[in-house]
Amino acid sequence: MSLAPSAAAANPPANAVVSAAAVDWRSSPPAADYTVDELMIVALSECFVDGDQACNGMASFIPVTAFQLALRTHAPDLVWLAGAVGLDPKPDRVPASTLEAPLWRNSVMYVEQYGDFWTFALNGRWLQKFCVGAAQLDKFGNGNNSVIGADYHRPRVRLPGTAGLGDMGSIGKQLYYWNPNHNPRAIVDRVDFVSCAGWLGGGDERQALGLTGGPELVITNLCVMDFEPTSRHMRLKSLHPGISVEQVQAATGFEVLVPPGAIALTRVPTEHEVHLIRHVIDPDGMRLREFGK
Amino acid sequence: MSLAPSAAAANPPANAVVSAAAVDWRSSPPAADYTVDELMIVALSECFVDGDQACNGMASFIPVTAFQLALRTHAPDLVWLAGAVGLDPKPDRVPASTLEAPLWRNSVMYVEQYGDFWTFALNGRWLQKFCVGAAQLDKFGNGNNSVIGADYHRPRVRLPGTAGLGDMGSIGKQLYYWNPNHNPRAIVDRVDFVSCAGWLGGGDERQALGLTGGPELVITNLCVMDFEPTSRHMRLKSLHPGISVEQVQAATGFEVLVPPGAIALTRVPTEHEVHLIRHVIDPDGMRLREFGK
Amino acid sequence: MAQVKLTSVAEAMTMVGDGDLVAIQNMATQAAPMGLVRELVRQGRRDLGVVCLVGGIPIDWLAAAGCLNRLIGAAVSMEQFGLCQRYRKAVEAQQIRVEELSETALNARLGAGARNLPFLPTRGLIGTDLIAINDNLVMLDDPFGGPPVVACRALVPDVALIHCHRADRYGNVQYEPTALWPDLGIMPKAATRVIVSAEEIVDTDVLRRNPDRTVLPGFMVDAVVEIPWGAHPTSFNPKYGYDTGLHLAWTKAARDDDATAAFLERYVTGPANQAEYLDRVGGASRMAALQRWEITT
Amino acid sequence: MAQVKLTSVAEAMTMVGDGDLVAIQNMATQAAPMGLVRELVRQGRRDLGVVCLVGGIPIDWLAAAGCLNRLIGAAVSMEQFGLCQRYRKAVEAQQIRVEELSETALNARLGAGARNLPFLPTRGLIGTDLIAINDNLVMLDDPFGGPPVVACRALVPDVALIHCHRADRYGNVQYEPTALWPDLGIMPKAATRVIVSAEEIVDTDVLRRNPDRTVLPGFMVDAVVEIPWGAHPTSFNPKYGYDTGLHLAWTKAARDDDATAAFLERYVTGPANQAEYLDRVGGASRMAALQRWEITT
Repeated sequence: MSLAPSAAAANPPANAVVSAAAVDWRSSPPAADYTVDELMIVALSECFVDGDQACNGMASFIPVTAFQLALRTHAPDLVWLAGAVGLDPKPDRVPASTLEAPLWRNSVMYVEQYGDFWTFALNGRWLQKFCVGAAQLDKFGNGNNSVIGADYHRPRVRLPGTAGLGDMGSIGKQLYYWNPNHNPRAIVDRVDFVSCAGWLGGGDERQALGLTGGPELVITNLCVMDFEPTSRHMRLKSLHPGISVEQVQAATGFEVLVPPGAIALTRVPTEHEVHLIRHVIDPDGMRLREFGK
Repeated sequence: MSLAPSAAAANPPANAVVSAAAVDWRSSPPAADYTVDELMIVALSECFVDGDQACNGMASFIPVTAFQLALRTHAPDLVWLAGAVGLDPKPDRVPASTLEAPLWRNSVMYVEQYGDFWTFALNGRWLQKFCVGAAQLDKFGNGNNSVIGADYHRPRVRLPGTAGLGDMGSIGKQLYYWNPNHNPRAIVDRVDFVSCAGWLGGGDERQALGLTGGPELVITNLCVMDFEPTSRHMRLKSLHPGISVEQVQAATGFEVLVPPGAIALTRVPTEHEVHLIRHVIDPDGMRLREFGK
Repeated sequence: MAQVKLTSVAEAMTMVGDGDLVAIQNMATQAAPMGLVRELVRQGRRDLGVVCLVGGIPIDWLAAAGCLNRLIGAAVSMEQFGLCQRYRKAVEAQQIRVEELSETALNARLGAGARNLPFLPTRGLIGTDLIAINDNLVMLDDPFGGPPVVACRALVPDVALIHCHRADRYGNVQYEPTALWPDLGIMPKAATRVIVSAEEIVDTDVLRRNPDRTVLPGFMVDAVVEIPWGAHPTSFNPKYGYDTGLHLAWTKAARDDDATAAFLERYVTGPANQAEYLDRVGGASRMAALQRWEITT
Repeated sequence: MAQVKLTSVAEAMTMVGDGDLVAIQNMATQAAPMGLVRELVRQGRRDLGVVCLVGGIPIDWLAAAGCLNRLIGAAVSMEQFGLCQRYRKAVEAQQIRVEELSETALNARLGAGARNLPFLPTRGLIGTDLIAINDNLVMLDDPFGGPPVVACRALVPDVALIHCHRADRYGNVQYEPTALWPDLGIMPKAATRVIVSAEEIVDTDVLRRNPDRTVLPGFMVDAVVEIPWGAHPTSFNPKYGYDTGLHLAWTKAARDDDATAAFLERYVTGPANQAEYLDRVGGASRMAALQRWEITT
């Protein structure tokens, strides 16, 4: 038995791997052959920074690839809770499911869901950003995964259900919507049913209910949109290279706000980012499943 | 890999040990040299039967010895949650603490307290009997472990605090009080402060608050008492051999109800029970600590 | 230490009656008590309600077999294998009524049921349309003057169906280290009866080696049965992965009424026992592949 | 993966300010973060509040050193070593104000604090005198028409002090299989800051071997320090038992003001670090005896 300090306490090591990755990321030139999945992943990745905790749910290839990209580039201290279960996992590669055990291989902690995960999520200090995939999303950032049709009890289409979105929209999270198939049936004037609270009816309606947080960005295969701070109406933030304002409008079920002046272009992935996505993080191309491939 | 049933599933064995113990227990004659600690343990043991779940808290040598005696005699299927932590433990002997790990050695389950133990206790189907040690106990079976004195905020004596009793008294449990030092300062007319709800002011007052369960028995070094069903006033049930009604009255801070006719005698431990207590369950005599020894 | 709860699957499932509200462990493609669910279908239960966190293929099979008339849950999805089409059609035909809850609201309803509290609060769901359509949720002011909460009424399922890695004959239930979802963490504690299938029945002394892995005490459990590979075709980490092939075969069959009936006959009602079922889904060699988490179509 | 939280005990305890409400892990003679508590006394903190489930010797030392003016908890007791006499005298002299809660009420207050809910309900305490004297408890009708509950107001301690078996430098905290009390299960999650002492700081890869034993994620933890035998003289199962001799020496000293001062000087404020403290309480040979759970007076 020893009364002396352990080696791990005495010798905090430099984190050499992280430093090397950071250098590569900063100096790498824009990629010539990136694809839109990679562009969306890079855009989402930029939203997650050191000090954040990120988690993901089902069928979330773009978020889990984005988190791993952030960890390998600008946000080495990002905390990732894979599948809302595995803390800081080391998966071999993005697997065929983002809610099965291969994603959270080699975790530091298995977070029990009922008591622990939801305590962390409700607390308000952790997991303050959440990525949302919704079947319907409206101009005020409300999400719908419940029903299509006017009557909840007589749905035209039964969607999967709100799962954790019905919580995440109401408990102060910054919401990041992603949609790889920007079309007027998915991005609509008003959702048929609010199963994830966004800016509700716009303006200060969300705030009046005592809710903090709210929708921040919408990242699609055409553009990035945010919400105008007063009206809380969806607004074009940047166009993906090669996409026009008209294409965005035609693919949207309402008139998107367009800020005056030149519209920014979404940043193109660097060669290093493309390399990481294609060859290190998701060599099997699971992210393409979100595009129906 | 096998697709066949496991041996444990295919061959449920007879429980030979339990059967042997049951035979000894039934045929053993009354012991000539029992002591009052053993008498109290046997009396408490009889309250716990097959199908019950029992748990214990701090400084509970008489309950933990009683549970183990029941398990080895009339109640082989009793479930014991040692220290409200360890399910069906196999301690070597009663240790110096009834809330430290030696008591729950070799358990089947470690029950997590916050979520699991209190869920089991609150549910209403399990752990329906609870042994209470209280600094003060009154004629309606209310317990006090909080303060002595008229003003909670200016106590004459600060007692340890209610701990789990403030719950167990209110959530439908049958309460079994034990006290190895029956005296008029401990068994009083009215407790200074109700930190464990008994029959409250007597009569149907407890029921009127929507509470089920309530105090069942009081087992002391002089006698066993129950509560008269209408008034809920404490009542003599049996005298320990050699103790008179007058001795009980003199040791009690109010007039104990005495049923008409001959008073029953508390059953004397058998030789087998004394053997189990002295030589198998508690060979170090930890139970005597409750008597200041 | 306790009563013997070990029995056969056929006997165990007679504890479920027509009309019962049945809580089913299952997270999309994970950890469903499929052996128990198939027996429910074989025994022809009707008018069942289901409680699930995120229900997958067991919900779709029960819907396809006409066993269900209501569901309380947070979602129904087979993740990569898409929506549960037979369930969806039955809901759209108003044959199944859905009480859709967020995860914290479902947890609160079950937590209140487990703890004999009339309700538990959440701050989820505020602002959504899910409160107004549900009599089991109501806004409640904070008695201390803080923000209001959503009170979620206690939910007590009639029975919970659980699958585990090992159990003893007294119903003590052990789980290997892996994800622990609320459908194991709280659902069985809320239910009036609990039926458990185990990959393996072991002697109690085996459980004593890892008391921290025991997740349900025997006194909560009414029946325990041994069903090796009992979660197939869902995954049961760390022992085995989900069966991609059988999920795909089902999603294909589910498009068509006749193919659905044939599938149910072949895989659900036809096999007389678990051994026959395992033969029909590929036997020991396929189980070995799933044990290696191979994605086999 | 996260920020480095490893620091010295002296630096860590500067995160606790005079007047703070400090949640302290401790169940009678078990599992108290004694190395952190002694540093609080050495640094001369004043007007502290304590939150504890069942506080033992750390409460008595803090009371004896004049650090406390309030306590929120279910009980204060050293079990076989009796009541905490210095704490008791301070309460009777009205120097420490006590908010006494049942275990479910304390759990509800902390649970609400952890989950950012204004309150959580319990059905404990009904009928006792503990409700009327406490502004943080109020009877509340069930909005669904069932029985009333006791609403327990959210409690957010300023800081929680925790001891664990091992941690990494990022503050990921692991616990060996043993009793898991609410002061670890919920208390640190409710607190604004969390300071952890660990028997041993290990590489993160050591934690990955048993992810099911990690009880607090690093992102919840503000500082982690290595203090071997850091729970002494309380027990820290399975590594070591409580120190009967030091508990008895304390209960004897606590009867007398001078003896109390001498005891605090010798064991609490005097030793400059954990190594000196361990020397004074018997060094390696005594720790070896405690490791065997020997009862050594």
